[in-house]
Amino acid sequence: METIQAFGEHALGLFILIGAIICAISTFGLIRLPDVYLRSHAATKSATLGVLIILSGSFFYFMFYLDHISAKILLGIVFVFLTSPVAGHLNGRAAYRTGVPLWKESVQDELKQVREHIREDA
Amino acid sequence: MMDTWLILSLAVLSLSILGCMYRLLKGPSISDRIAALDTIGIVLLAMITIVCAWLRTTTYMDIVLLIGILTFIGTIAFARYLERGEVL
Amino acid sequence: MNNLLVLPLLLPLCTAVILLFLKQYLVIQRWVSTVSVLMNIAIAGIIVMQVRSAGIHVLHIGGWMPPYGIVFVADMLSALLVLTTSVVSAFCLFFAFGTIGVERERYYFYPLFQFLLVGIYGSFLTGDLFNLFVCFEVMLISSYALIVLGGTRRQLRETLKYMLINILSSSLFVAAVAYLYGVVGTLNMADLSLKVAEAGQSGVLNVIALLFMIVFALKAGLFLFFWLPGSYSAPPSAVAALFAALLTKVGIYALIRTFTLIFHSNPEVTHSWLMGMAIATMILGAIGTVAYHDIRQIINYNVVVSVGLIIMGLAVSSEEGLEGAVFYLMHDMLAKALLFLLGGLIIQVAGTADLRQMGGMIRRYPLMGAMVFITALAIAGIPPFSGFAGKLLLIQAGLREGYFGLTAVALGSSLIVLYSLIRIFMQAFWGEEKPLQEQSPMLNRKLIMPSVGLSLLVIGMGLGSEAVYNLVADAGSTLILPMQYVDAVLKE
Amino acid sequence: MALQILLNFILAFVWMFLNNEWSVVQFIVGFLVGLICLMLLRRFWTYEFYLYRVWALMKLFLLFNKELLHSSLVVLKQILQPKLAIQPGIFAYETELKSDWEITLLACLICLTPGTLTLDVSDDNRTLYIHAMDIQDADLLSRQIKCTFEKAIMEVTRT
Amino acid sequence: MELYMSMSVGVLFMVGVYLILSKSLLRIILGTSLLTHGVHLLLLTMSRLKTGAAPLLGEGANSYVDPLPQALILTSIVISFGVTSLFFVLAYQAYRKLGTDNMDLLRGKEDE
Amino acid sequence: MSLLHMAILLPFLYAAALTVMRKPSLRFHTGWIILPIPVLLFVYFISCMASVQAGEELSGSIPWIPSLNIRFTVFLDGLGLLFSLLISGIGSLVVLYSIYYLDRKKEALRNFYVYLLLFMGAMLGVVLADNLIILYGFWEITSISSFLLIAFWHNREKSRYGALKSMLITVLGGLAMLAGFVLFYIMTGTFSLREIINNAGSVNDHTLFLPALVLILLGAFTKSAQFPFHIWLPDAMEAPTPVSAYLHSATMVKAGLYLVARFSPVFAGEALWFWLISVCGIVTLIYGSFQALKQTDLKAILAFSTISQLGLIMSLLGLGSAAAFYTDGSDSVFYAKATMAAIFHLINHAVFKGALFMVVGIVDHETGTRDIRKLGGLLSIMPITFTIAVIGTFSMAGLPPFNGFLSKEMFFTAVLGITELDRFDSQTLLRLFPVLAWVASVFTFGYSMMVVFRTFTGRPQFEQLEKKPHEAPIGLLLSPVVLAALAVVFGLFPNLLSYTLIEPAMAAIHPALLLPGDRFYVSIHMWHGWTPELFMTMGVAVAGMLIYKLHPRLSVLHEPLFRRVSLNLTYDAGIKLLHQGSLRMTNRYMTGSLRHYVIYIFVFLILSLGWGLYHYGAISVNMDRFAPVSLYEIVINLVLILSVIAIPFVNSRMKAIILTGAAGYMVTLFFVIFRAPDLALTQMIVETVSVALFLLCFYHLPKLEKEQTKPRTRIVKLAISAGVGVIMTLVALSASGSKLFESISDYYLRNSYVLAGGKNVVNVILVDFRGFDTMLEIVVLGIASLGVYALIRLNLASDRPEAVRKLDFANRLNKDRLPSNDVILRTVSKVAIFIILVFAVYLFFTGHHHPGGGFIGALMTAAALILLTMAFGMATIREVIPWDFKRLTAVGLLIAILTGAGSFLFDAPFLSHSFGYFNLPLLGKTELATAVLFDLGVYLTVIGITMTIILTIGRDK
Ligand code: NA
Ligand code: NA
Repeated sequence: METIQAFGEHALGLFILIGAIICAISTFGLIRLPDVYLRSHAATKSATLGVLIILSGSFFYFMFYLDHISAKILLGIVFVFLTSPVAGHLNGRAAYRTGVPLWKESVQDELKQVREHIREDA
Repeated sequence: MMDTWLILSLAVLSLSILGCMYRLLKGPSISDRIAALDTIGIVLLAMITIVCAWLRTTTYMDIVLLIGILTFIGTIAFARYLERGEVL
Repeated sequence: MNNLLVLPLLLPLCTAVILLFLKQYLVIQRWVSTVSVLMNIAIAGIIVMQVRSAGIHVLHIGGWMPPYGIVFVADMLSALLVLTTSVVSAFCLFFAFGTIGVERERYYFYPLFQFLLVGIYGSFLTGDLFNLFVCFEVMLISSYALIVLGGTRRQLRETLKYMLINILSSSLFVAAVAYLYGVVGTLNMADLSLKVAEAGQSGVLNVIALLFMIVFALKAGLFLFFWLPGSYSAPPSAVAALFAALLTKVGIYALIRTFTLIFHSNPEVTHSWLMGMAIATMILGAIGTVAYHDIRQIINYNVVVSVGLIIMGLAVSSEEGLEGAVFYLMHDMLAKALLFLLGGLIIQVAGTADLRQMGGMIRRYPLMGAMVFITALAIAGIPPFSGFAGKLLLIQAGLREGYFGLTAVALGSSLIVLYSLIRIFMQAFWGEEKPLQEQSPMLNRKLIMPSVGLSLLVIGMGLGSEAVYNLVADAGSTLILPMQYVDAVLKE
Repeated sequence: MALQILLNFILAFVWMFLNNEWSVVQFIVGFLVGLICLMLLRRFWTYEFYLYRVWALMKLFLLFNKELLHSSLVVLKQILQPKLAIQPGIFAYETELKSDWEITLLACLICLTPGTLTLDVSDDNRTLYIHAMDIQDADLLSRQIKCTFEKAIMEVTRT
Repeated sequence: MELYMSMSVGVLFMVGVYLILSKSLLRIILGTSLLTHGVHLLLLTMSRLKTGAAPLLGEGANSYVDPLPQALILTSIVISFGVTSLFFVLAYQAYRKLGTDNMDLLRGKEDE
Repeated sequence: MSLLHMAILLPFLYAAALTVMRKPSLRFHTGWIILPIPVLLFVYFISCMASVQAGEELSGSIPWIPSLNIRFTVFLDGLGLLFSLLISGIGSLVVLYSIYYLDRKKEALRNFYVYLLLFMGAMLGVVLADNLIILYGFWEITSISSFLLIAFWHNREKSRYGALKSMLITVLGGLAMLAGFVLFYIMTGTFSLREIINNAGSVNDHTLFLPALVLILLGAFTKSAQFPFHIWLPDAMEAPTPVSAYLHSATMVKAGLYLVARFSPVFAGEALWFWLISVCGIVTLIYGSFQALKQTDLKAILAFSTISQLGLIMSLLGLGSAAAFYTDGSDSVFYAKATMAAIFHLINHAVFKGALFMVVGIVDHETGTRDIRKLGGLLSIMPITFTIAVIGTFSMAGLPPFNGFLSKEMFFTAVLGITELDRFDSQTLLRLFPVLAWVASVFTFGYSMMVVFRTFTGRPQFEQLEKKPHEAPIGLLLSPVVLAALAVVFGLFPNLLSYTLIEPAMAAIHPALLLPGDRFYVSIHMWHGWTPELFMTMGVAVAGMLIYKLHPRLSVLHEPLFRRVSLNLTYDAGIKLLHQGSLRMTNRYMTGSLRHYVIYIFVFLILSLGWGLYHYGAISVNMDRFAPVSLYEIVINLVLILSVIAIPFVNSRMKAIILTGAAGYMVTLFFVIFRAPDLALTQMIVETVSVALFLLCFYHLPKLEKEQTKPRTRIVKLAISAGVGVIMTLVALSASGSKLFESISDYYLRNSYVLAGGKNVVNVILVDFRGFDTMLEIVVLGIASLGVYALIRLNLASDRPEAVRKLDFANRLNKDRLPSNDVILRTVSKVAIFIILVFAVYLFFTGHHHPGGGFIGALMTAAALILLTMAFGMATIREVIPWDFKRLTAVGLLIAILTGAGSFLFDAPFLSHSFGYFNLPLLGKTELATAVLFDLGVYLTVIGITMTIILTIGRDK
């Protein structure tokens, strides 16, 4: 029983560490990638994944080892799930609308013509 | 032994906050900074969760949710301000 | 337990909140404000009478015994200042009715006015050091709002400076409270007094005392008065009068309170600093009063001079000196309010604040001229007006304790003050008549009545100095023996 | 559907009332009892049993998790590669989804999966403009989305 | 720990003051907020640091940290928040109307 | 209240009545209703004469501030009577004269008489007061009424100048005198003149005695226009002539003499007293008489003549004080004769100078000029005036048979006598007295002749005059005639005054020389035989005539005495310096620059605290009780320090704000580490909101410029900030190292649950133990929101800004402003809002036992509302929540206040809370506490405030 418990703890610890590492890698992307849209991919979403992993790891740790079902962590997970895409969407849109250019090696931009079209109409 | 994992994770997360700080300060566009800020918020949220596990208390769990909410609202506000020049 | 003590604060607080509901009903706002200030005079009067007959009164707010809860304490000093404040505020309010303008009225002038009073009364009555900070903040933030209300360029500019300096001093205040708490572990002023005395006010406690001195000196305009002349010339005169009469006085009160109650064991340190600052204040203030042709500047520097004069009494720290300080403090609240109201009237009538562009107003406004003249005499301490007894006590104290230089400066500054104010009278009221903005032969009675009332008070307080002095002597004897205060608060 | 859920809740309360015991355990028991009753009589209702929807939702969730994991790995790999071998770009994606909830769900899922980001939505809610990290073949991407997310969403929201 | 905290407080004060001595209103305001942080940390330092659990009696700890400074800091935070908001808005209006954020240009002699 | 009080107060009351009265009708001259007052007073004082002569003393007392030993005590002795008669007598004549002098149609008569009455009452007060403070008070009022009277024609620049000058100098003296009085009070414990005099000699060895003497003399000298304080008197001649006659020759200027006489019993016998008075008097005498010779304006001549005569009397008083050097009766009496001369001349001077002023007034009135170069030959037209002038001037010159002759003779006797004084080594100096006295008398003779002969004889030059001269009307002549007659009468029958006035006055000045019940036997005679004095007088006449004759040719008389430095120039330069110097000095440090002010403040802080730390050896760092440190704490510390230090170096606005925010979040981390969850929560929200507000308010500011500062400035900045940092650190270390007492906080930990029913001690302190702080704290927030609202909404139109900067950030970046489809945001918000709201309510309710509470709950609620507004727009929020958030603030405040005031109903102290456990349906055993109600108030208030601020800022476009 104790071995299982110890193993479980190690597993959870590793799980959490993996989450942290995913976060770290995404941050690396945040530094490395060339334009704001790409960075957005890396950062926001990959980080989200990492954080979700960490949160669930902690949740299970609390549940199994501290005998506490933390509704707040669950709520946190739901909230992050719910909100981070919206944040990413709005930020990307704002970037695009304020004229932040795409990376020079981007291959296509179908939004550009549409917006110009709308502008002419307006 | 759990503590070792947790502290290790904390260290890794601190590194990623540093990375975000770099982007935050560097820019160049405001959207970049907003993205970085958003990421910082989320990583911070994770860190506090880990701290809670480490201290074996749920006292600071409220902060986790709080950071989530603030990050969300903050990002939206900045994005809207950027796009329209006004928030409300 | 005596809930009466919280009423001076509670009444304006409730009034302010009620006024918030009456945004559009200006007439009702005025009436409610009037009733409130009048009631507060009555309450303050009752408090003074009770303190006179039964000694120091204490209220344990929330029923928590000191030093754990917050207490309100009315000794004679507090009671008198509350009374004077209530009177002065009433006159400033009446003056505001006629001058402040519908726009400002609609944008919460009256609630802000009442909130300011909340802070002031709280500062006078609280017996808890941190609560004093909170009350200060209530007062300050109301003053920020009042000073900038209207949003003219001058107001914006000066409020920036005023606010910044006050934010600085508030930070230092909290820092000082922190230090003191770190050393003695309590916040109740009576308890602090006991513990500081027990520790012999040595070492770091003296440094903390100096920090408190700086904090309150900033608020009082003692030596560190640089913010004052600019700020007080920005708002409309009803507000400026309120500020001049009350705000610096709260700082002075805090100085008196802390240095007679908490840091009194080592007077040669703190009090010699205070004395130096008082001298510098009087000299610099007096110089300022004659430097400008702008009425506002002249009267602003007059505020500065009187701060030095009052602190002189504290610095001498004999019973006579403290009595003088308290007496002059009360006088100064009335007289400065009057001076600022009159200054406001002059500026309004002349359409300028520049003395060089005024003249001959005595023909149309003889009553105003007479009041300006009387105010000048009262402020310079000429008998039989209100300033005299206080000044006499201060001089007596200074000479008796052997501070001849200090006394000479005090006397010299009062000559310069007289000169500066008489200059206003001469240049504005005498000489060739110059074009006025207001062409009405008699000023609106609404405008002039508050000044008349205050003038009568200034005269009355002078003639009735004996009655006032009896109260002041009570205050002085409590201040010189802080154990009375401590016993009243801590022993129940 | 909402009616079914509501009824299920009412049944749970009735159960507690009958047992005269107000506790979480009794509530869960009551809820399950009601659920079973509803399931048994599911043909009685004009539209389908709500558990189907719940099941579809679960499927969507699993699908999403799979995609999330998969594309995360892809993106992480890209980041860690010494040389960036990507061709980013924006493409328009026509959706058949109609309601606000559907569109939002789709957009969020697209956002959440690394590699794609909903940049804008057209005013008529029919076109999503998606920024993709690697846009070798825009049509292929569109088809992928259509087959995975859009289908799963439709299973949840439509009969 | 008190040593390090005191040093942090000192640094906060130092930089705060340095910023307040700037010309730009923005720097000045940032300076005040650093000062406020410094003061709050100071208050915290003056309580007995880390001598027990958080002052939540439900946790059932043996000893708790001094709750009073926390309450004071909280009050102070809230108050500075109010003051700061007003100050921001004031600065914003001042800039709009006066056309500069350079405090050296706002000496007030120009329109007298 | 005695009759004496009545006498003093009567003029004041009358003046007050006059002020309040309707404007007196123009049909008769206001003077007529004034005249009865001085006459009545005169009669009253005459009636007192007999009893005073008999050695009785009238007195009375009214308490004013008895606790400070200030009683309105008055007494009438010989000296007082003498002055009272002068005041009321000359006063009557002056009022009579003024009725004809001042035009009832053109002048502001009411003001004139009010001032005159004020003066009269005050002057009576001065000479009758027993209490020094009362004396001082009346003294100042005489200065003030003199100020008002001099500037009666305030349109004239010179009137105002003269008025101000006289007031400054006399008030300066008054203040010195006050200080002297207070010194006496400190020495003797009384303000009563009579007590001080009765105990004369008891304090002579006191260190304060001589300072008091000098200070009191300063008062006397300024008032009596003694050199070098005389400069105000000539300028005071801008006053209407009746005023000059009354105040500036007969009465007010003699107040100084009165003071010296009054204090003689106390100070006589002090060498300093003798020398100061005698020398100052004699210098003034000769200086004044010489200056008088140089004047061309009749009034100016009289002014300098007055100065010199005042000097004469002053020196006589000084010489008379020599009597106190001797205990032996005969020697004493010998020197006391000088005092007798002083008193006699004081009366005489009042009489003839009064007459002369009136004459000059008549000349001025009738010819329109007072310039003797334009006058001449008026004798034929104005014979009566001429006669009066002759009597006056001859009396002034000391010619028999007029009263001036007698007192001048007595003066010579005194100066000759003083040479015999053997008390001092400086015999030479004493021998100078007769010489100077004789020279001055020569000058006096000279200008006296000028006054009368230059005006009335010689070649008439009427064509140079503004109007055609006539003899004055009888009314105008009445008063001078009376005075001239008195000059003759007193000359012929001087002993009329001896018994009635001079003896009692001398008794008051030299009480020590008299045995009880005794009196001075004063007898003044015209003929003493061929004495040295007589020869001196003859010499004066000869030399004086010579001067008069040679006057036009004596060039020295037409040059300024000192070309470069004159006292007037000094005064003017002084005033100018006062203004310019103070302006320059004040402008130097009051720069209006916030930075400078802050520098002053911090330099002061560094100096004083640094001094304190050093001086008290307060730097005692006791690290024993410090908490242990762990690595991660050091890391956080480092991060905090680094991010803070970086702020001044960045030159982008954004970076600076972000770094500051980072510092704030580090502080939050500290709160977590140091077990302060509530603080962490609050700081987190507040920091976020602050950063957001920062960005919102500062985004439109111009690019943060690199501060262009000179290296010197930077070093100063650095030094100051480093100083502050070091000081704050040192104090913190010594404070935490020297904890002297246990903190009171154990009480809260022990009682929070037991007495206040809450487990979150911080929250319990906030809502209960120190709930009052919290109540005021939300008041602060409420005011802030009002302030923000008013600041943004109220812009008085009178102040149109020229440099309004548009918030055109959006235009700058997003030119198209195309509509956007917010479907995603809206849909998600529908869920998120409710999650946040529920969380907010949870935080609110859990606050009493767990981290949270009204403030945090409210901020969360506001966050939800903001999200709502952002997603769905202003219109929606107005629809969803139709109330005014400012009202919500008010409601919240009201709830908090009423919860507190509710304890009034139970007769408990304000803000007393109670709590209890109740069995509620569904919820079971539940704790209900009024503290929660209070917290609800906080909650609502904070929502209202936050929303007000945010919506106000948000709508400001
Ligand atoms: Na003028
Ligand atoms: Na003028």
